[in-house]
Amino acid sequence: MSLPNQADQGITFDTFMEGVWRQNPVFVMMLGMCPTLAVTVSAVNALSMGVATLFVLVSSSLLISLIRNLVPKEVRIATFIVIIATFVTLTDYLIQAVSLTLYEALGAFIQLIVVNCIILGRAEAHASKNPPLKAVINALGMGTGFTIGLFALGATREIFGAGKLFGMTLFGDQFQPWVVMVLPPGGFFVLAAWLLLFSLLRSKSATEGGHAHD
Amino acid sequence: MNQPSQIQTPSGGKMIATMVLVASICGVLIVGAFEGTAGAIAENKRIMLERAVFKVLPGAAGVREYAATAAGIQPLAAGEAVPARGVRFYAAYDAAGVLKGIAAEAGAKGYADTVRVLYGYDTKCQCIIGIGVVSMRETPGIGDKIITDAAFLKNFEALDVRLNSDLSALTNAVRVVKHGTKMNAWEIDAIAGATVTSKAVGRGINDSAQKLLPMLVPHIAELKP
Amino acid sequence: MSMELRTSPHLVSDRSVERIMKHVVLALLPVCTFSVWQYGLSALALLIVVTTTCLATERFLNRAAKQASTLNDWSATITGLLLALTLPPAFPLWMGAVAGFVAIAIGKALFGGLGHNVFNPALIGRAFVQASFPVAITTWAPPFAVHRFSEFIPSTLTLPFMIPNDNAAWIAAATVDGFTGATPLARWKYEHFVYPVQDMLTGAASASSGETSAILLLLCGLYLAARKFMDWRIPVAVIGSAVLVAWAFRLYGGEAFPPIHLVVLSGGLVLGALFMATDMATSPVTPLGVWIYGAVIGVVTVMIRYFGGLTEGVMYAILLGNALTPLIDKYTQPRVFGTRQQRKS
Amino acid sequence: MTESLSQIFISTLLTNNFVLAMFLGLCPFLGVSGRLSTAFPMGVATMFVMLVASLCAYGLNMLLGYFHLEFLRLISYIVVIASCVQLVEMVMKKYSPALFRALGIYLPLITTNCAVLGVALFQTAREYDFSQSMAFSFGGGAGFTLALVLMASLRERLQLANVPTLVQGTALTLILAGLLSLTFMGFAGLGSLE
Amino acid sequence: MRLPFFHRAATFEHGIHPVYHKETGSLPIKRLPFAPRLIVPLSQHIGKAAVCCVSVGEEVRRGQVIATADGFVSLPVHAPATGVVEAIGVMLAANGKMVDSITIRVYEADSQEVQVRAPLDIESLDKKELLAAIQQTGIAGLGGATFPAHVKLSVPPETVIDTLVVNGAECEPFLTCDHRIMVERTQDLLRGIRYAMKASGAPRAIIGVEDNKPDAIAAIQALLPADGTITVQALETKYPQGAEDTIIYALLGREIPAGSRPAAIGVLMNNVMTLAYLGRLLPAGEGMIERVLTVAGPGVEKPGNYIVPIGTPLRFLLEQVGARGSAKEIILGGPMMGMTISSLDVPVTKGTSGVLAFGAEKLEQEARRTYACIKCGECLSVCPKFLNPSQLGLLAAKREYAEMAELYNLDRCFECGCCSYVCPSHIPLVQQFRIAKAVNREKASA
Repeated sequence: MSLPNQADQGITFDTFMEGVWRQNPVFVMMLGMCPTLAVTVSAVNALSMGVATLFVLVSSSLLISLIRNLVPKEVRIATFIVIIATFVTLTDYLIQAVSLTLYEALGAFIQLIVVNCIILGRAEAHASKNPPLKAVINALGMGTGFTIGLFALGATREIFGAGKLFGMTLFGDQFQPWVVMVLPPGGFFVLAAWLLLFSLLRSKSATEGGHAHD
Repeated sequence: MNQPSQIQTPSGGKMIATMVLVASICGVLIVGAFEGTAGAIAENKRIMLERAVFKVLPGAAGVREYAATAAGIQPLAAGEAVPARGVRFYAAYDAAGVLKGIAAEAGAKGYADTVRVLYGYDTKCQCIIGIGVVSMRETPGIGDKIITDAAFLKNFEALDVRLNSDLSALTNAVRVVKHGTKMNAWEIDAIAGATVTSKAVGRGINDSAQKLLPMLVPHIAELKP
Repeated sequence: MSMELRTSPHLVSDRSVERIMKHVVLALLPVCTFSVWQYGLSALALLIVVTTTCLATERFLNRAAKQASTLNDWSATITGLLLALTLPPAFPLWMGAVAGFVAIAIGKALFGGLGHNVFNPALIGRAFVQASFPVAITTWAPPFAVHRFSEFIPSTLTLPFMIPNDNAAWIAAATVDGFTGATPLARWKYEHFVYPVQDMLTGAASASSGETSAILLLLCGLYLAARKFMDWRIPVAVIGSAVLVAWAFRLYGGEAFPPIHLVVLSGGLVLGALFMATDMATSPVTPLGVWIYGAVIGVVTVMIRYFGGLTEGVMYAILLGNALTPLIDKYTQPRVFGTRQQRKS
Repeated sequence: MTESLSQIFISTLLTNNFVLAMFLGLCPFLGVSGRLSTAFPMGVATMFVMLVASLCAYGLNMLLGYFHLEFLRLISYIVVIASCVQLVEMVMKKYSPALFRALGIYLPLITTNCAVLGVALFQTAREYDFSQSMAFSFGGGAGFTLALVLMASLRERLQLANVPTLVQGTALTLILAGLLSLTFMGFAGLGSLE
Repeated sequence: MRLPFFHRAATFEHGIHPVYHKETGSLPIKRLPFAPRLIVPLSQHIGKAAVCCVSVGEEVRRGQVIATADGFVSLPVHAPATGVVEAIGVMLAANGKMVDSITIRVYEADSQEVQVRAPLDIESLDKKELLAAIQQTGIAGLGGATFPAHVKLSVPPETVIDTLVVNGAECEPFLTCDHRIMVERTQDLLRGIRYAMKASGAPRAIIGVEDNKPDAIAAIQALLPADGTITVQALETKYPQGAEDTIIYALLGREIPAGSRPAAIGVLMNNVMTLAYLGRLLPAGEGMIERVLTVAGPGVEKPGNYIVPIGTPLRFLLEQVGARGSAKEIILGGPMMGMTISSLDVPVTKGTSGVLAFGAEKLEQEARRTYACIKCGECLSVCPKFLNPSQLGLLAAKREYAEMAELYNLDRCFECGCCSYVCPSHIPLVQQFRIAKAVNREKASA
């Protein structure tokens, strides 16, 4: 989580893309694993969880960035956690108001966003050191990266585990779902498979001499 | 949460001020969100409850929440907790305001986790006339047949839960029997291959009915408007 | 004269990995033959498809890792045969292929191949398909059906990725008396029906293809144990502890618990104890460890059967035993010579 | 619907193991499971904190319910749990320095362990009474320790294996977790019959 | 005599049953002619090398002292043949090192009479004098350990030895020289045992002999003294029955505490060959100038047990027994613990108990494919020290040498080779352990 202090740099496209690709919280940083695996049994759940996290991430980053100069070092983390918990509670009620079905599918994992390391990590490493706009853009990137990661997992698990995507049947009635995919072992396996895919791609591009980003 | 112990730093006053500021911002946000969404959430909950109850008690048009205790029955406000040793149940009424039946929740440990179902109880035939699954984590393809298996759901079109003469327990305990061997109205024909989940449903309903009905039936008249 | 310089010992025994594995394959052949005789074409096709998939996966992953072929150590063959023997005879072939792939790829190659795996690959394959296709893996076929050598059981030939074909018509036409489609363990669990001993000895009960004849399995196991290709202590500990626990329950719990012969002869206990639990790479090496390991498997098997949601627990018990193996090994290191309390003489 | 204490305990220990079936406490599970010598104390420390957290949450929930302040539940849980961990740390340091040295370094890590907050949230959501909450948190902690110790022992063994470079690291740990999770599926339905 | 049916030989736990190839055990000992040149290293024992006391060109008589002991833990060297000192300087020894040696050109036509000192009246000597006399014989442990005999028999005053264990197990395959000695020189052996008992103060002696040598047991039994102080005990034929730990455990049921010598449990152990030579040389006042050793293996035409002068080059020895051209691997000692040599110019020394020649077939057999450890656990069930070679091997492969010593008792391994012998994956376990120990030793000394 010890990212370089970017306070003295301007806002670039990379401020956003960092979280989407290079520091993707799911596939690269392995952060926020609990919700990553628990709620990704379907694409809808995964996407909702991603968006909820994105919301908390962005709003808490904004608030933290706004009051960053007021908060004394000693109570920094405590303050951050209180702020994050506030926005999580907020999200919790919003989701209940929107759809109780979704709320029950996500269960306690909405509230567990509080202890998602990405959020506290972003607050500590970025938002508390950067102006609001930059903090928000960076948080948006991270949140988007997280959402993409969750969606990739959720979609894979739903397609294999139920033969559906967003509840729509993909392969006809006769498709045999791979139930294990929506069970806990499947969560571990699918995430491991994505990680393997990522590291395979990375090792491929490394052997082809391409460190294009650097 | 690494608050160092040296509290007497020069910025003590500032620290308190900041905390107060943060707390008040957060307080405003939370209370605002709570107040702002409370209506919608309550409405959502009501719709969900009604949908569930109407499914197990066809023909119902309105729902009221009650709690049954050894002392009798009492209405519950939305969100109000059930008194100790009490059981929550829902009274459903048709459009004309006539009592259609009673719905209550039952649950028992299934294959993976607790299987929770809502069952509809008909006061006239003293039988269960429908069930709906509230929550479960049973194996897709096997355990989740309790939602879809027509033959299984047929068990609950008229499941006998009559009370005995002194109204202390069911005349015949609800039992789950092996697939294809149902002989009596109080038996549940298990789904072949999903015996564990079937048994969980049966056990849950039996437990709930054994507890609820003896407290409820003597006072059933109080529910009729 | 050029001299060979080596360090001692200069003598080696004739034991070798290939030799051990080859004899295990040899010992499995009668079991396979019996299963084919019992279930006909479908069992044969399943054996062939699963084993071929295992071998092909092994070869493919060898190539991907740019290493020499490891097919000639026979371990992939054993995995394939064992896996096929634990599947129901009418299991769709495509699901068998999935099981074979998972067994080798996830169960073995990911850990570095033979000897490095921490779980029994065949059981990983089976556990995966059990979790994936829970219906298919509990759909049993009647043994000794009339047309078994001329027709496949319909579900065997299910198209890839499709729901298994329905066997009801075929079974009806196969004219088997009293076939209920439930295993002896399931019939006990849900009906308290006690299967006759002779049916379970001769293979006339529903089960996975290789689990039906306890006598044949024991003979094959005896051969391996006698030739020292198998650690006899493990099956003794597994079956012994299972019998002991079952006996205790029967003694104190009475008729609520099944008779002991049902515990020993039904399901995969004998197959698992002899051929799965004894997998060398995934069982402890210490003298005390193997007894503990075997006892854990036996006890957990009975516990799952008696109190769990599943009717059969051998597979999970062995996997749990595998998971416990590093711990058992670590804490049962033998007492080194010369550290015993001296006897005063 | 009242679950017996042993049912809750067995369920959270095996069937619905906190780590392997509920995905709670994954970060420390992946991070601290490299060596047995750290895994076990970490497990015990977490189990202890989970018990404390469960206790706090139970009291807090009653208090909030009494004042109808349910909307403050999350925020107060997290604050109280964090302070409790601090308090436990301080008390331990003062009265049992040996224990503090053994567990102390893990305690701050536990604050952000979602298994701890998870215990509090799930026991509230399931409306467990006091003894049920205790059984739940004890089972959860024991289950966490069990999974952690098993994983650590497996990883220690695999340190000596020729795991392909591509698979090494988190991917291997996840696959092991998946296989353990698959194994624990065998316990499904334990205690649900009769 | 026990009834064969109830006969149960004493033994230890674990160990292996290799193919023994003890065909030479029935052939009588024969004498080999002198080689034209003998190379006599000054250090053929553990301890300080002897000091040369002859010069180049000097004539030496067979049995004459040509190098004197340098202190207590050292042995004199006697001329193995009558001849002339041709050179004094470094020569290649069997362990591949260059060591100071005296090269003697043997007089071909000489009668080769042994020069002796005045015969001793051993009964009249006290302990100290006896030990000094033993030192003068130049006998080192002839089983291969080459620990000077008089040092081994000198018991510190505070230690009480209750039993002298005489090691006649000879558990290494191929080797039968101890066997023949027990059969043919039984009188010498029993005499030697009495000297050793006297020197060490041990009140009794037990001779342990593997039960595949019934003729040796019978020969000894016929000559045992009536007072029962010396007994013979049959041991199960099992490798490594003749190791210090295992034979003492088999005979007495005592374990030598890890890291200690047998004296810690009141036991002294000597090899039969050592004691037989002691019994033969001491009263006659002779020195150690020759020894009996086994020459065997598929690479030789006339395998058997031969009396070979110390310093005989192996090339000469092998020519005499008809070494086949196909012999590719020459092992000094037994096949389980012996070492291969790089050159045939190295001499026979006091510790050479056997010379084995193997051809290409054996090398082919050894060039088998190595697999990863499949954790069959067979190595644990054969290790006489109850170690865990499987885990040690896994750690060695990852170079975790420190952990091997700290957690898995690497230092207790005495390289008997049982684990390598049974390993179906053909992992060179003992070889790895040797490297690990060497690395650890180096680290400790650094």
